[in-house]
Amino acid sequence: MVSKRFTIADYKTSVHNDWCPGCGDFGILNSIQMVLTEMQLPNHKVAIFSGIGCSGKTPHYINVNGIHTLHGRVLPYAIGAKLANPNLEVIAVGGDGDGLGIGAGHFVNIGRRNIDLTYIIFDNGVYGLTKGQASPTLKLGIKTKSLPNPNINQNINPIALALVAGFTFIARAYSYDIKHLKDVIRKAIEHKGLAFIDVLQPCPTYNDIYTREWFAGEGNMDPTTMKERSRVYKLEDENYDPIVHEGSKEEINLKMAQAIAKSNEWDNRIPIGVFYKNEHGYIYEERIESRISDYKENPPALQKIESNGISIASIKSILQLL
Amino acid sequence: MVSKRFTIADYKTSVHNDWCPGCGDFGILNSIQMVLTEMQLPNHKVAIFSGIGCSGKTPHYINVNGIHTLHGRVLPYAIGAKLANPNLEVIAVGGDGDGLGIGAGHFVNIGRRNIDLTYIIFDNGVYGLTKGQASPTLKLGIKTKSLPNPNINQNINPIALALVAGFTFIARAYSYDIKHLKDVIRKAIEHKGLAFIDVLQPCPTYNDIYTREWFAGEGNMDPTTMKERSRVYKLEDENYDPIVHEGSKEEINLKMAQAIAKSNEWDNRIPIGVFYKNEHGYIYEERIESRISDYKENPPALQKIESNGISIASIKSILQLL
Amino acid sequence: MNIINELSWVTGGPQGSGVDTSANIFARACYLAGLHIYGKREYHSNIKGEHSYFTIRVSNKTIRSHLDRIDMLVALDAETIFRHLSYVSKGASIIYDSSLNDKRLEDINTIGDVARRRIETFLKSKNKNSVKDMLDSVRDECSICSIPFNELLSQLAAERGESMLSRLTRVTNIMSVASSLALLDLDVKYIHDAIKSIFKSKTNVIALNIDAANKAYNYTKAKYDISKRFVSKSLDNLILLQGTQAAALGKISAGCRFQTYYPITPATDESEFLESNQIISNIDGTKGSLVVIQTEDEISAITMATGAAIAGARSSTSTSGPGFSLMAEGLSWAGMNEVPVVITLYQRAGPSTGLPTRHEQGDLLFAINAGHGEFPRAVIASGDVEEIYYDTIRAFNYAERYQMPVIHILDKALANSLVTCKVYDTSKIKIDRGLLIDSVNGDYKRFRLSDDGISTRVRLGTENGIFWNTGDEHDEYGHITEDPEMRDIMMEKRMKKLDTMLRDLSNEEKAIFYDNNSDKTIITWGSPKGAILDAISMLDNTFNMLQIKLLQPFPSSYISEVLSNTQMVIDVEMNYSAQLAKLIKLYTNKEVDYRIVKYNGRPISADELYYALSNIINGSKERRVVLRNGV
Amino acid sequence: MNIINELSWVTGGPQGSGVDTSANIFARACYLAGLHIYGKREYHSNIKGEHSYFTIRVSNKTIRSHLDRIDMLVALDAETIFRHLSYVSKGASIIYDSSLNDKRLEDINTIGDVARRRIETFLKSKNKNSVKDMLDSVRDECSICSIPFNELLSQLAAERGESMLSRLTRVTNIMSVASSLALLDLDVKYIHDAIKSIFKSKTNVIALNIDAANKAYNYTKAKYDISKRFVSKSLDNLILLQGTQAAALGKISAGCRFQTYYPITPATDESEFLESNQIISNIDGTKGSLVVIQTEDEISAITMATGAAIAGARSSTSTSGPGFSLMAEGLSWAGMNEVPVVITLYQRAGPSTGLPTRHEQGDLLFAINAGHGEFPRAVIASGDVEEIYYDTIRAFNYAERYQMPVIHILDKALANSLVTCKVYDTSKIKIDRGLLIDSVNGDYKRFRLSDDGISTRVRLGTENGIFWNTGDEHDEYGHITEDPEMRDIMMEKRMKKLDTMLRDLSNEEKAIFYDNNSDKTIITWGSPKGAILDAISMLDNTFNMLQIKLLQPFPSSYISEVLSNTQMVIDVEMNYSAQLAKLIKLYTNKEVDYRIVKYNGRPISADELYYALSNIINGSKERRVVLRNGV
Ligand SMILES: Cc1ncc(C[n+]2csc(CCOP(=O)(O)OP(=O)(O)O)c2C)c(N)n1
Ligand SMILES: Cc1ncc(C[n+]2csc(CCOP(=O)(O)OP(=O)(O)O)c2C)c(N)n1
Ligand code: SF4
Ligand code: SF4
Ligand SMILES: [Mg+2]
Ligand SMILES: [Mg+2]
Repeated sequence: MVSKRFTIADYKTSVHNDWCPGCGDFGILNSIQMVLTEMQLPNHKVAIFSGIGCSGKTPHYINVNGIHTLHGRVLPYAIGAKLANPNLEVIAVGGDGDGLGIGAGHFVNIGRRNIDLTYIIFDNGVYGLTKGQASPTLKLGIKTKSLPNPNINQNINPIALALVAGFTFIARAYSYDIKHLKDVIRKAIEHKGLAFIDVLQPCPTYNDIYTREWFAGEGNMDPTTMKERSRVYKLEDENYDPIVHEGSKEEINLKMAQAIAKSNEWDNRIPIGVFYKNEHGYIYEERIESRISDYKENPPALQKIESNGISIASIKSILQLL
Repeated sequence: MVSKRFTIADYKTSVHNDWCPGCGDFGILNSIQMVLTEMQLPNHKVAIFSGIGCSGKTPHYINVNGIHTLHGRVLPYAIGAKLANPNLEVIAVGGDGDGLGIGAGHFVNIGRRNIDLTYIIFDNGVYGLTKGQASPTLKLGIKTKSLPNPNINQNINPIALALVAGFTFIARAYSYDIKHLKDVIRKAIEHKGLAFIDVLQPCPTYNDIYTREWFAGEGNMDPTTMKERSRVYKLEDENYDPIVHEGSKEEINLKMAQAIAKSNEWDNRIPIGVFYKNEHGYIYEERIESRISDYKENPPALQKIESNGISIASIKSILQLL
Repeated sequence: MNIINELSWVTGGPQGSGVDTSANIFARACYLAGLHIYGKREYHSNIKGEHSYFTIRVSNKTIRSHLDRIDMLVALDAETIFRHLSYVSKGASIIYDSSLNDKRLEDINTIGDVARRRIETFLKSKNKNSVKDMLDSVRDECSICSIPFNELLSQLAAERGESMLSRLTRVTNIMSVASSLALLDLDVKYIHDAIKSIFKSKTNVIALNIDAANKAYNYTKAKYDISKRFVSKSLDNLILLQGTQAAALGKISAGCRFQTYYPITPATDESEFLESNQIISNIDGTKGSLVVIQTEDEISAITMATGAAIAGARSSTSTSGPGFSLMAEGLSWAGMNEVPVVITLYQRAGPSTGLPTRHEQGDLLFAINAGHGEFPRAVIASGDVEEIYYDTIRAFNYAERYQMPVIHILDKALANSLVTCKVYDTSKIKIDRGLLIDSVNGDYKRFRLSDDGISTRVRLGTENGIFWNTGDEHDEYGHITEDPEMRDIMMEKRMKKLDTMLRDLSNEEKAIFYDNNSDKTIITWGSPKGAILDAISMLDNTFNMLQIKLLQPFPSSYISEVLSNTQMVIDVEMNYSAQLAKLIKLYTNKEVDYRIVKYNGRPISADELYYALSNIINGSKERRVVLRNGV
Repeated sequence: MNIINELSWVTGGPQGSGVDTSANIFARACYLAGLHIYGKREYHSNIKGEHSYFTIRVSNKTIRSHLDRIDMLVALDAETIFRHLSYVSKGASIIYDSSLNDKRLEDINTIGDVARRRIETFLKSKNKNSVKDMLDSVRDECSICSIPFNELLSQLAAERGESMLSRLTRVTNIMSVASSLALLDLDVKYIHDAIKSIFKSKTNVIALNIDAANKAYNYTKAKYDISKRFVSKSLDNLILLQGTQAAALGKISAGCRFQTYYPITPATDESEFLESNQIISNIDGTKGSLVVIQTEDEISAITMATGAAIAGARSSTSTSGPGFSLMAEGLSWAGMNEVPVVITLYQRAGPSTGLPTRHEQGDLLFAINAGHGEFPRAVIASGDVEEIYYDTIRAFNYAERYQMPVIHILDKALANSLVTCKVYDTSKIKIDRGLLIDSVNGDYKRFRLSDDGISTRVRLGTENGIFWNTGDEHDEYGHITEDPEMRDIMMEKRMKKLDTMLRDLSNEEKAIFYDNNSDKTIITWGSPKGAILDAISMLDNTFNMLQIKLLQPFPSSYISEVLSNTQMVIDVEMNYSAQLAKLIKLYTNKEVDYRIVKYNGRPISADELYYALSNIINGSKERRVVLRNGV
């Protein structure tokens, strides 16, 4: 039997896409579809979960299972599905408000679990779908279009937060550099453990500060060439090594410190690429396996529980021990 | 007029204290009362907010205003009161489950605000009041008394999390070293901005791993003296300088990196004391003042809004601009 | 056209293309011309591109609702024609861009499957295809005004020396408004003034828009028959505003000085309006101020507002269904601690995310029962934009008088409708802070027992007035107790406040009875009020209407009394299960005779209600009538 | 004592001192002796030191509730005497430690102000002061057994060569149990077996406890008059367990394979029991397993459980009021997406934190109305521990059959009561997964329209069965729609499932009618069932009882039918506002004649209910009766 090769068209739906023209979300959507094609993942084995926001509509445009959940709650929904059936490929996506504002508690606490899934934040500095309020990644004092006053709050640094929370793969990408973004997403999916990608996603409608032009280098003079220089640069181009090789405490400390330092760069030079990757230590699914040895082969979602309507579970031995 | 000097008795209530004998909470309670006495703070000007847990009962034992709120929500309640009347001295207290589990979203987001209040976490590694489940600070694989299995989650590092979130004063203390704890609390209260103290608080009833004896040095041989050595040591004894002096970006990066490195120490040497302190940058109240110039003198809670039952606010000019 | 002093005007176009602005300018121009306005906005949960439209009803008399019938349709895109043509009335005018003639349904990708099939069926039945075809089919009955907007734009560009035509496309909307005014023979000065008032200090924009308006106005006047439709008088005592603004103004007047919110449609506008007006002028020359905080979520919004209320500020939060769901626990805490906090709940269509920009009144029973355990709360509902202002002030008075959370329940129809309303009479309002005291003598007990259940309250920071709060059952000081006797006493103390409230309130605060001496009474709550009153007057006042304003505690005896004199009771509300009818049954023993409900996300129009009520008059046996109009 | 085959035994002491263990051993010993048990636990929201007590009622017949009356009081501290003495019946035995004689009320700091004043008044009225004084006052009527526990302990220490007496103090509890058994002339072997069963593999602890038990048993037998109180028969078909265990066992049998929870009293025990039994033996020799996740909060608990249900697992979460409040939004999403998820809601006394370890049924209307918008859900209630097991299985069947969230509403009285109950008959239970399909042919639509509102459902990962979910209104595929027509269709599809459910279910699943051919019927739901049945039988079955099990959708027609044949309806429930009576009014038009309510945090006892019902029989005019017993 010759198995069919999936093309990118297989990962598209016919649902009308209603993002604004030029929205950075398109790049992320396309990249995800490209990675699915590259990896030839069977559509039914993938499930994309999303929060609420412009970003939250993503699953409707991708022809794999799509669960568009509640504002801020994408992670627990995704975890529930993944742990009920660890054989699913689970990707979670959502806005910066979704993930780091209302969802910050789940963001921090999923870090304690190192579950084998990928979480992508569409980081546009605003609450898009509610018309441009400041999101938690917008910096103090910045006044985007819809704000009556400059932003009164400091920003969250998603890379540093992910690190401290315990994510084991942490990256940043830029939604108009699709090739790079696609590679990063693939690495994240292939990472064994909990992966996070902060995607810089210009919102042409509401974020008039961090625009496509700004990232491309508007007003950012290279002191040597005296030409405008892209603000975004790639970590891999500077021989940055994100990988924890040995897994010693010292090495981990070092790699974390370097990642945090890098994550504080902004303005003229904004690093993208993989900041940190650590595959030492057990993932959550393995921790469950240490309690339930056949967890992966016989996960909760697939267990046989009845035969002709009769429960096959026996409670006798438990009753005896009561 | 000779003003009355407050004694510690003035800060005590007659409410029966029902914590377990030997609980670390007592040390924190006493320290708070000692600081209030030292600082001679008038009882009615102080408001202590708490979450739910054994720790949540603290306000009932202190003779200042006491608001015992909901599980995980101590911070927003405290913020609401503080911002409605910035002249109040506001202290928030609560458990590690309260603040870092269910409350983690508020913990991260209060960091964006740098409000001038003090938050103390009673860090006992367990959910005390619900009988000893693992709290978010309990380390992976540890099995305390009430757990049927070793802890399946990694822990949160509260110091690092506070740093990344944006707290500007971050310290750790130990509940059986009352003198030191008291000094740290005082510094936190006197800090201009958002202060956090992680208090190591043994729970003799449910945490049989990180006990008073363990902190005191049980099994921790000093390689030189070959005697048991306390696991807890003071940062100030090692000339650690937590203070951001100049406020440059580089200095802040450096001080944060050092604090994070220190916060990763555990097991044989556990640092207590001030990890980080930065008084540069505006506090939230000042940011409000930049919009509302008489905010402090005429705060929301104290504004006159009526005269003989007639509203004194005029809406005419707004109507004209509609 | 004749002088009929009535018009139902609709403009449609892609979300984000200026539909909203042009409708606002049209409404304001008519308002400036001395006419009454009722405007209704419909849009998708989308930022750009999906179909949105705005209905502006104009009259020289008071109007309170929209009509489905369209008297003038302004179509700047083909989609507007395809979607709305079937609602166009005989004799209507259709203003459209002549370049749209050849557009077909299949060219439009923003129409979803269901609507597409519906329109296809219609097109097939009429053998139609393109926009022109469609318009042809109504050409006999309607006046079709095709305006070459692009050409006019080019002229304008040339005149202004503007090379980039695309910089001007936005003004097409203004031109269509100007054409509308021209057809109605309303003076062009009204649109000038409206433009100035909307664009405020942006002088360049104003000039451009005025130029554009003049061009279209003149073109239209020159090309089409113009006849006067309105005779208007001056409307000095009317203001034009939206429900969210009315609520915000109410909060300012009420002395609310602390507001929290987490962005959510359709509540956000209120908070943003407050933030833009946070410095308050007091009549005594002093300044006040309102702190508005965007929180990280709605749990934080309710708890932070509660913290501020404990500190002593009049404090509130505004939200919609999903946010309110997250507030249930905080509500229960506020009830337990007798904290006066106001929640303005703007309902939208649920469940869950539902139709987040659409209409529904689906949260009544939830608002009444939200939060675990039993505690006193008040739920009050406003029926129109005028009431919103006064009720907002009442909400704070109730909250402080009875020391309990008050839910002021509104909905998207009230939030976003743009209406003329009597200027607010601030001399009518009273601020009543209840037992809030400034100084304390003797032993202070926050929860001191009293006959009516109400205790004195102090601000945090009051000398000698130290107090405790706790979500646990507590004694008079606010310290935890688990004593069964104390528990009973405290439960009874708290719940007693509901009786006190019912005893105190006037009938007018409980419900408004529009008595037409009929033996049939329509009951309702909230936004359907307008459509009902309009429909009743279309039906020669053959019905009374009872609008219930206090939903919790339910004013059983007053409502029973009113309903006891009626033969037939008809419930009208905008939800699936007729929630008010349940309360009526529960608290008055009366089974309503008819339920007219609507839950398709579109508000009830006066005309569809008119038909439904006519059917009932004519003896229809259908006891549950579902209204299904709307685009 | 005579052979009366009935006993109400109470032991009290500081929280954390072993009261719980000793009561469990006493109960188990009696159970092993062939007797029926009903045990009730009372404790503070505290870990150590506050007063806690356990009532064990023992009988040779089926019993379903506790009595306030105490026949045997075991006091290991003075507080127990001060608090409970007034409930001691004539002829009762009091076992206490003789060293307590001189203790006075003022020595005890764990008694709060209110209780203190109450006890003081009592003491003054009787001119009493110390423990001895108090006991003297009842010496004529009761048999006071003072046991020198400390002395016995010393002997024991000496015999076992244990130098640290403090290591042994814990066993005082066991000794008091042994004394109780001795007084009842029950064989000492029962306590031996009970000790073994409770301490399982801890052989040292077992030996020590058995030694201690023997010592006290023999001492008591030697010193006091012993008379046989019980004649028992073998109880092969009974098990002894708590409500949380019954629910956990139900989940295992139901095939629930994913459970989330956030710790909260009194729900946590269930999840911990599940986690301790997470490997499941199947009858076909295979193994199953149950993943139990402690989440970071209850929002995560409900949403994670929902995620697992979407993946295809039978999935649930357990919580109490405060946690349930946080689940409202997730509930609404599950309703919108037709996800079968089960919420086990253990009510406790609210509002807010309330009395977190005490009793109430205050969340019924909240459970029925929680979550914004209108969506189908089922709410079912169990009346006793036996029902809990079967109803848990039903909950999952309903959830999957009707594809909606199901709330299984219980309370602290059911959760923590320790009772003998008929061994579960697993052949009685059926697993019905509804329209869950394993493979898909053709175009798959998750929300395909159907006559009964139910669509086929697949697990995530099913070939050809890709689907979408969204909290927005959606089309048959699960993609967002804002079309008004589609909206109506989908609302009707979802709500229709409630009718389908009402049509499907048998009367027994809706309500249980205990027909005593009376013209008076008591209605109730949940835990009061036991006290009502016991009180009815004390009153010679002069009442019927109707226990409503399906609260939402409400089985109006069946309930109306049953109630139509009755003259007097008496509602009994454990909340302030008689919530069930509201549902009865709303859905059956029947105004109940009497409401017997209780809200002091203590469950209803058979004896207080007996008095209340007697008063009604005797013509009392009080329509609302508040029960106030309890310590
Ligand atoms: C509980 C709740 N509160 C508020 C909202 C309203 N809401 C919808 S989208 C959104 C913010 C979206 O911002 P972000 O998460 O950054 O996503 P973006 O639109 O920028 O992609 C909010 C607050 C909601 N849906 N649910
Ligand atoms: C919403 C909610 N969920 C659960 C609980 C139950 N609960 C009470 S205390 C507590 C945990 C306490 O642990 P921690 O915060 O660490 O405080 P500690 O008792 O250890 O001081 C929990 C989960 C609650 N009160 N409210
Ligand atoms: S509002 Fe911004 S984020 Fe949303 S679709 Fe438009 S451009 Fe994209
Ligand atoms: S359980 Fe632990 S934290 Fe709670 S009072 Fe007891 S010792 Fe302290
Ligand atoms: Mg965003
Ligand atoms: Mg703790």
